[in-house]
Amino acid sequence: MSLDGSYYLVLAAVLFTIGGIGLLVRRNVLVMFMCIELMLNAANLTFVTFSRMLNDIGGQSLVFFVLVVAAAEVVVGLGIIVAIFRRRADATADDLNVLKG
Amino acid sequence: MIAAIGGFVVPHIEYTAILPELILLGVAIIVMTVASLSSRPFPAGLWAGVTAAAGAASLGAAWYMSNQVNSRGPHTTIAGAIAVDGYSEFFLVVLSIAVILGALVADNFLRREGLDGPEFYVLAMVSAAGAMFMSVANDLIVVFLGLETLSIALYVLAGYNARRRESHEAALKYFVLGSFSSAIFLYGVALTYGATGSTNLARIGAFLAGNVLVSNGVLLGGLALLIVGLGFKVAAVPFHSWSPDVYQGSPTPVTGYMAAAAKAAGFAGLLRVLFSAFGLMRADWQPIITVLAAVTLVVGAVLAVVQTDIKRLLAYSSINHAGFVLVGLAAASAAGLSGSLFYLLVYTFMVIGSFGVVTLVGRTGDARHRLDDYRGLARERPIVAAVFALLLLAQAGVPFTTGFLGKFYVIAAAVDARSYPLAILAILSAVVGAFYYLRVVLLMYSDPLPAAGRAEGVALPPGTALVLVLASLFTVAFGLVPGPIVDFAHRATLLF
Amino acid sequence: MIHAAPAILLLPLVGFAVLTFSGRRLGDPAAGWLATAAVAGSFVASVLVFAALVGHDSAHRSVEQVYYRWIPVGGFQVNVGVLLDPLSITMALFVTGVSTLIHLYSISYMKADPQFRKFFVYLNLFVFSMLALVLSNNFLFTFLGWEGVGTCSYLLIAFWFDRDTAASAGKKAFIVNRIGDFGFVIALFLIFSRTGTLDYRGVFSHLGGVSGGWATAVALLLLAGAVGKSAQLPLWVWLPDAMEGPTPVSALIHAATMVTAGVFLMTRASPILHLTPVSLTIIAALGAVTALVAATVACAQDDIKRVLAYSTISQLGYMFLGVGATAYGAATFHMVSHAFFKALLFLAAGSVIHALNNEQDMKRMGGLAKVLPVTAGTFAVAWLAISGIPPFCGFWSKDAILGAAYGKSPILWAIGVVTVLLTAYYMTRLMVLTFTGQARWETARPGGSPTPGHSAERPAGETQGGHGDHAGEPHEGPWIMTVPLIVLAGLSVVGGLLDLPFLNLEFLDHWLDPVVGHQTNLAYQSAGLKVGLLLATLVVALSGIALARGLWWRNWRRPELEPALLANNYYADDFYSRVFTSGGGAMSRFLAAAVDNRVIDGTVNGVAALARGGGTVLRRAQTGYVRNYALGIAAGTVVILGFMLSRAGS
Amino acid sequence: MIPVSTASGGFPFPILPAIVIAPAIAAVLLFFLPRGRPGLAKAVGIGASLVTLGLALAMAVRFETGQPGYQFVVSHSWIPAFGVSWKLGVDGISVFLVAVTAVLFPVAIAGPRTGEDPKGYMAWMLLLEAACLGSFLSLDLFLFFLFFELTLPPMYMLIGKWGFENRSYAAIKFFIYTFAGSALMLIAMLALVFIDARSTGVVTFDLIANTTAQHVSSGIGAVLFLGFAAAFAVKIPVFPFHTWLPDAQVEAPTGGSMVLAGVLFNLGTYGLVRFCIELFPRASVDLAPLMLTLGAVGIVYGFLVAVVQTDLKRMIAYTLVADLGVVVVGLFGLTTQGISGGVYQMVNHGVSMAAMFLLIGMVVDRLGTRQLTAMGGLQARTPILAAVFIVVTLSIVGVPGLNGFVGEFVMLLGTFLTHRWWAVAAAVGMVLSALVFLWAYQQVFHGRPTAHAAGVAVADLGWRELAAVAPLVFLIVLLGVYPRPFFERINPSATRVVAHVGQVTGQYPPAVAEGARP
Repeated sequence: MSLDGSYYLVLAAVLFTIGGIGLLVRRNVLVMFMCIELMLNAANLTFVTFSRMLNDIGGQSLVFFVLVVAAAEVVVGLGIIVAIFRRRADATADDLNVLKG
Repeated sequence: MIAAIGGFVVPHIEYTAILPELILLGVAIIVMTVASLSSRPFPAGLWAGVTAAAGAASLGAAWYMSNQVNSRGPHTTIAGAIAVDGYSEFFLVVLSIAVILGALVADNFLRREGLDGPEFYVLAMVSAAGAMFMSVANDLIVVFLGLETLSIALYVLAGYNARRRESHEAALKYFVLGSFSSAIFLYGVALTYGATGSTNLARIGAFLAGNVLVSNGVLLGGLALLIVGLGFKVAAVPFHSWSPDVYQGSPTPVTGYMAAAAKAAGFAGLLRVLFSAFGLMRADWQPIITVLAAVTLVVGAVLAVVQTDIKRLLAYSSINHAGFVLVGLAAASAAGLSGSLFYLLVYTFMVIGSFGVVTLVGRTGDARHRLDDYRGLARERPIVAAVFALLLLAQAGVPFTTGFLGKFYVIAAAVDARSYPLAILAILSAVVGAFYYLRVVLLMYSDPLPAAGRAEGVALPPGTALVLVLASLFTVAFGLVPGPIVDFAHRATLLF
Repeated sequence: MIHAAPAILLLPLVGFAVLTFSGRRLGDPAAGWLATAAVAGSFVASVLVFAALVGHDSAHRSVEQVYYRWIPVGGFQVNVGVLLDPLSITMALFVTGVSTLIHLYSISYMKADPQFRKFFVYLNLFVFSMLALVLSNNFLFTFLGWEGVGTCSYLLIAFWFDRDTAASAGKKAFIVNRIGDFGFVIALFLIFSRTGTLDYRGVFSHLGGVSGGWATAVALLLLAGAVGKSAQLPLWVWLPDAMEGPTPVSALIHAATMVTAGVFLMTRASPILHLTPVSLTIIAALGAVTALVAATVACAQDDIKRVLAYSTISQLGYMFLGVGATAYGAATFHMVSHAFFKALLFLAAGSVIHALNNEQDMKRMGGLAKVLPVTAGTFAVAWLAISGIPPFCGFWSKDAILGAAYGKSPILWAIGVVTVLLTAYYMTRLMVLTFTGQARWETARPGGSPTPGHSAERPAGETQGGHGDHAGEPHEGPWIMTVPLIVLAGLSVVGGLLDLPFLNLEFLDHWLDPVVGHQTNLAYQSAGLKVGLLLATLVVALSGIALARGLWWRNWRRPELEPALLANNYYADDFYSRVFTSGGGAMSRFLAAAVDNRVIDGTVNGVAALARGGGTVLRRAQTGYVRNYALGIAAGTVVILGFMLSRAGS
Repeated sequence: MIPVSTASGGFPFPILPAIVIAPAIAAVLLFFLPRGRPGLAKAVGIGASLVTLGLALAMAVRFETGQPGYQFVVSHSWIPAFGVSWKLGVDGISVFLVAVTAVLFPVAIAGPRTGEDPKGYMAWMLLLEAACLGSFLSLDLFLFFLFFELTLPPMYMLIGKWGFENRSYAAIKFFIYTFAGSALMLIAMLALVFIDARSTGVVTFDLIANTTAQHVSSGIGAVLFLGFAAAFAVKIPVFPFHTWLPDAQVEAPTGGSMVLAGVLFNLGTYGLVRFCIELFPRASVDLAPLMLTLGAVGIVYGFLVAVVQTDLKRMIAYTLVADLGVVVVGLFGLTTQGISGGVYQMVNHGVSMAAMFLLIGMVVDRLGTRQLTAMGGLQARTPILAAVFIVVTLSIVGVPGLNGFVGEFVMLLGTFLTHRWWAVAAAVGMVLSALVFLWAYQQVFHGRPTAHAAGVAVADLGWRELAAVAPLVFLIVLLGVYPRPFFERINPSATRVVAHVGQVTGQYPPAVAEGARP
C-alpha cells in the first residue's frame, strides 16, 4: 500500500511555505540560506512525486540537476557569507542596509 | 529524448547549435587553467582581450547560426531541449555583444582598481554562457540551469570588489533574493511538470493544445511561479527591490553587464516560456503581465526621479525599461514580441555604454556616483559628456535614436492590441523618464561646483572609448537606418 | 486728367519713403520743404482730377481705378484702388489743401526740433493714409487708411515722447480708436458675409433684399468706428489728451482731417444707413448730445488747446447730427468749413503758444492782440466763423445742419441751437481771455523761465523752433507761419459760397448728389421757415457772444463760471480710468497672479510635484533590509498566485 | 484625392531632402570642429543656414502656383516593417512655412550676440533647423513625429545652456511639457494607423493614405483628434497649456527666443491644419467649438495677463498665447479664408515675432535688464532701434499695410462666416494687443531713462544688427503690401483642405466664401 501522491504534494507545499516564511522572518543569514535549501528540496519532492504519479522517470532525473545546482549555490553563498561576516560573531542580514532608497 | 522508458538513449548532440556557449565556457576553462598553472604575471589587458575575442567568436558563431536558421528553418536539438531558431540566435547575438562590451569596459576598471585578474572574466564568460542557455532553452529545466549558471556567477561578480562594503552587501542581497526566486521558479517548474507531464516547452504547448484540463489549478499555480521567478530576473515590480541596491553596490562594469545580460536572459526565458509553452493560456497570463508592466513602468520612472546617485538612478530607469519590454510582452502578439526583442537589443548598447561612462566618472575607488559629480563634465571631457548625453537622451526616447524606436515599437504593439491605457501609461512614464535623464544632461553642461577640487581627472582609456563609440554609433546609426535591426528582431519571431 | 489720380496717393507716399531713408542726407529745412512739396503736388493732382470729374456729366462722375489686387483668398478679393467721385475728390481736395498749409506752417514751427525730419516723415505718411482713406474704392483699403491715420496720430501725439503725458496720450488715442475699429472690423465681416465683397460699388449694388437687422447692425458697427475716430460720445476722451502733440498736428489731424473721417465713413456708407432709419436716429441723437456735452465742457477749460479740442468734438457732433438727418451734403459742408476755421484756430493758437514760449493757459495770456496782430486778426475771423456769424462759412454750414435737424426733429434742432449759444460763448471767452485785456503773461512769467505746470508745450530745457532768435517780447512768426493763417482766414470768409442755401446755389449738395442721393431735408422746407431758422440761430449766436463778453471782459477770474464738473469733463476720464485701468488692471493682476500662477501653472507644477512626491513615498519601501525585499517578492507571488488560482477550475 | 507631383522642379537633386539634410550635415560637421575656432564655427553655422535658405527659396520660387496638392514629393521606403517611409513633400500650406523657417534661422544664428561655446550653439541651432524643416516637409506621420520630437533636445540645450539665470527649470519644463503633449499624439497616431489598417489591410504611416482613408468613426475620431490636438495645443501653445511658454521664452537666449516664437509655434498651428483637420474632418467640425473657445479665451486671457507683467520678455511671451489663439480661431472656422489666412498669419507671425524677440534681445543686451521698470527713454538714445521696434510692434498689433493685419483679418473673416461669435470675441484681441504692445513700447522707449538705464552706455543699432533685422522688416512690409503671390500659392491647398472637410462631413462653409454672390 502506498499513500496517495497528493499527500506528498501537500507536504512539499508545506515545506516550501515553511522555507519561504522562514526566509522572511529569520535574521540569521545562514538560517535564511537553509530555508532556501528547504524550498529547493520541497520542489525536488514535488518533482519526484509527480514523476511517480505520471509514471515518468524524467521528473526524477531532474532532481539530480537541482541537487547539483543547489550544491553550487551553497558554495558560492557560503563564500559570500564568509567574506562578509569573517570578522563578526553573528551574521544577521539586517546589518546590511547601506544601500537603500 | 532525455530518457525513454526501458532504456537510456544518448541523444544526438548538435554541437554547432550550442557553439557560442561552448566557446565561452571553453575559453573560460582554458583561462582559468592557464592562469592557475602559470605563476608569471600576465600582461595587463590580456584577459580582457581574450574575453572580448571569445565574445566575438561567439558572436560570429551566433551570426552564422542565424543565417543557417534563415536558410534552413528552425529546429530543436539535443533531445528537444535546445531550440535552434531565430529567437535563440537573436539572444545569442545580444549576449555576445554584452560580453564584448562588458569586457572592454571592465578592463580599464579592474586595472584602475588593482583588481585585474582572470577570475572576473571567467565568471563573466560563464555567466554569459548561462544566459545563453536560458535563451536557447526549449526545456524548463534547461532554463533553470541557465538561470542558475548566470546567477551564481553574477553573485560573485557583484561582490567582486572586496574592498567596498557596498559590494558585499550587493552580493549578499542578490544572492539571498536570487536564490529565493530561483526556488520559486523551480517549484513552478515542478508544478508545471506535474500538470502537463513534461518540462519541454514544445511538449507542454502541445499538451495544452491537445487536452482540456478540468482542474488546472496546479498548472496555473506553476505558471504563476514561473512568472515570478523570471520576473525577478528582469526586475519587474514588485520583484525589483534587489536591483537598485545591487546595481549601486556592484562594481560599475558589472552593473552594466548585469543590466544588459541578466535582463536579456531573463526576458529570453520569460518570453519563450510564455509564448512557446503557454501561448494558449494567453488569457491567463496577459492580465498579469499587463499589470506588472504598468506597475513596473510607474515605479521605475517615479523612483528614478528622486535619486541622487547615478547608479541608482540608472537602476530605476532600467526597471522602467523592463516595463517597456513587458509592454511588448503584454501585447501578446508577434509585433509585441519583436518589439520586446528589439528593445532588449538596443537597450544592451545604451545601458553598457552608459555604465561605461559611469565607470569613468566614478574614478579610482568607484565612488563618485553622486549626480553632482557630473557637474561640468562637458567642460572637462566634452566627448564623454556628449556620448553620455546621447545615450541618456536615447534612453529617454529622443527621435532618430534606437531608444525612440524601441519605445515606439512596443507602444505600437500595445496600441495594435488595443491596450490603450497601458500604451498611454508607458509613454507618460517616458515623459517622466525624460525628466531625470535631462537633469543629468543639464548637469553635465552646467558649471562645475566651485568647491570640487579635482584631484583626479576623468580618464578615457581606449577600451572604454571603443565601447562608447560602438554604443553611440549603434544608437544613432540604427536610429537613422533601423531597417536591419528591425528585420533582425522581426525574423527572430517569425521563425519561432 | 483723371490719370493724375495715382499721383494723389503716390506723392505723399514717395515723400514718406524718401524722407525715411535719406532724410538725414537732405538736412533739416530741406526735408520739410520736400514734404510740403509732396503734399502740394498731391493737391495739384487732386485739382486736376477734380477738374476732370467736373468735366463728366453728373451721372458719370464716378471713376474707379484699380491698381493691383491686394488680398485674394477664395471669394474674398480686395484690390488696392480708388473710387474717384464727388465725395472722395472733395475730401481729397480739402485734405491736401489744408495739409499743404499746415506742412508749410510746420517748417517754421518745428524748426530746431531735434526730430524735425521725423515729424515730416510722420506727416507725409499721415497724408497718404488720409488720402487712402477717402479715395479708396473699397472698405478694406479705407480701413488701411483709417488705421494708418490712427497710427500716425499715435506717433505724432507721442512725438515728444520724453514727456510721460504725451506718451500716454498717444497710447490712449490709439487704444480708444481701436475700440471703435473693433466695431468697424466686425462691420466689414458682416458686409462681406452678406454681399461677398467689400468694394463700395459691389456692396451698394447688392443691398437689395438685405434684412433691416443686418443693415442696422452694420450701420451701428460702422458708427462705432466713426465714434472712435471722430471722438464722439462715449469714446471722446482721447481727443483732449491728444493736444499733447505739437500744435500743427492738432490742427491737421485732430481738427481738420482725421477726426472728420468718421463723418466721411458715414457719408460713404449712406446707402446702408438709408436702410435703417433707427440707426439714423441714433446717429443724429448721438451727434446732438455730443455737440452739447462737449460744448459745455469747453466753457470751463483754461488750456487754449483743450478748449479747441472740446470745440472740435462739439463741431463733429454737428456733423453727425447732419448725417443722422441724412443731410450728407450739409455734414460734408460743415466738415470742410470746419477744417478751414478749426485749422486756423489751432494754427493761430500755436502761434500764440509759440510766441509765449509754450504757454497754453489762457489765464496767463491776455492783451495779445497788440503784439500779435496777424494772429489776432485771423483768429477773429475763425472765431466769428465758428460762432456762426454771417457771412463766414461756419454760419452757412452750421445752419445747413440745423435746418436738416429741424426736419428730423425739433428737439435735435433745439439741442443744436443751445450748442450754438455755448459755442459762441466759449469761443468769445477764449477770444477775450487771450487777445484782450491786460497782458498777464509778463507777470506770470517771472525771470522768463517757463512756468511749471501742465501747460508746457515742450519739455523744459528743449528749445522750440522760432525761439532761439528772440528773447522777451512775443512777436509774430515768419511768413511761412502767417501765410497759412491768412489763407485759411480767407477760406473761412468765403467758404460759405460752397453751399449757399438759396437761389439754387447749393453747389456742394448737388455735387454730392450722385454719391448720397438727393436727401437733404432743406429742400422740403419752405423759404419762410428757412429764413426763420437762420435768423433764430443768428440771434442765439449773437447773444452767446454778448454774454461771454459781458462776463469775461476785463475780468478773467471767474471760478464760479468754471464748475469742476465741467472743467473735469464730467469726470469721464476718472470714470474710465477707474473702470478700465484700475478695474481691468486688478482683473489682470488677479489672472496673472492667481489664475495663471497658482491654478494653471500650479497644476502643471503640481503634476511634477506629484511624481516627485510619489517617488519620495515609494522610496520608503526600499528600506535596504533584504528581508523586507523578500517580503515584497513573497507578497507579489501570493497576489499573482491568488489571481491565477481564482481563474482555476472554471 | 490629393494630387501628388513627384516632378523634381528642375533641380538636379531632390530638393526637399536637401533642405532638411543640409543643416543637419552642418550640425554634425560642427561637432567635429576643433573647439578653439569660434570664428570658423560661426562661419560654418551662418554659411549652412544661408545655403539652406538658398535651397528653400529656390524651392519656393519653383513651387507651382495653383496646385492644391503636394509637389517635389520624394518617397523612399524606410522601415518597411512599420509601414514607414521617408516621404517628403510640400504644398501651399507648408511652402512658406518652410521658407520663413529658412529665413529666420540665419537671422537667429547671425543676428544676436552668441555667448560662450559658439560651436555648440551653432550645432544645436542647425539641428533645430533641420528638425523644424523636416517637420514641415514630412508626409509620413512617423517621420513627422520624429522631426517634431527632434526639435526638443536642441531647444532644451539652447535654453538650458545659453539661457538666463533660471534656465534649467525653464528648459526642463519646456521639454517635459511638450514631450507629454506629443506623447498623446503618438498614441493617437498609432491608433489611427492601426484602425485604418484594419480596414485597408495595410499598415502605413503615409499621411496621404491616412488622410484619404477616413475609416475612423466619429466618436473615436474625436478622441484621436484630441490626442493630436494635445500635442499641438501644448506646442502652440493654446490656453490653458501655455505656462511653459513664458518661462521658456524668458529664459531662452535671444536666438532661441526667436526660433521659439518664429518657428516652433508654427509647428503647432501647422500641425492643427495638416493633422487635426485633414486627418479628422468630422472631429474637427464637431470639436471646432472647443478649439475656438480655447483660442478665443486664450486671446483675451493672454493679453490681460501680459499687460501686468513687469518683465519685458515675459510680457511679450504672454502675447504669443493670445496671438496664436487668434490663429487657432482662424483655422477652426474651417473656411478657405480661415485656413489660408491662418497659414498666412503663421508666416507673418513668425517673421514679426522673431523680429520682436531679436529687438528685445538688443534692448535687453544694451540695458542689462529685462525689467520694464528699469527701462525708459530709449527712443532718444537709440532712434533707429526705436523706429524698427515700432514698425514691428505695429505689425504685430495688426496695422494694415503691414503683414499682421492681412493674415488676421482674412482668417477672422473666414471664421466669421461659420462661427460668428467666436470671430467677434477673437477680434477683441485687436484692442488688447494694442494696449499691451504700446504699453510695452512706452515703458521701454518713451519717457526719460530711469536711473538704471541712464547709467548704462547705449549705442544705436550697428550695421550687423541692422543687416539682421532688415530682411525681417522688408518681409513685414512686403507681406502686408503685396500678399497676393503668397496667397496664390496657399489658397489652392487651403481650398483642398476645406473641400476635404466638406466631402467627409457634408458641411461646407457658406457659398460666399468661395465667391458666390447673393
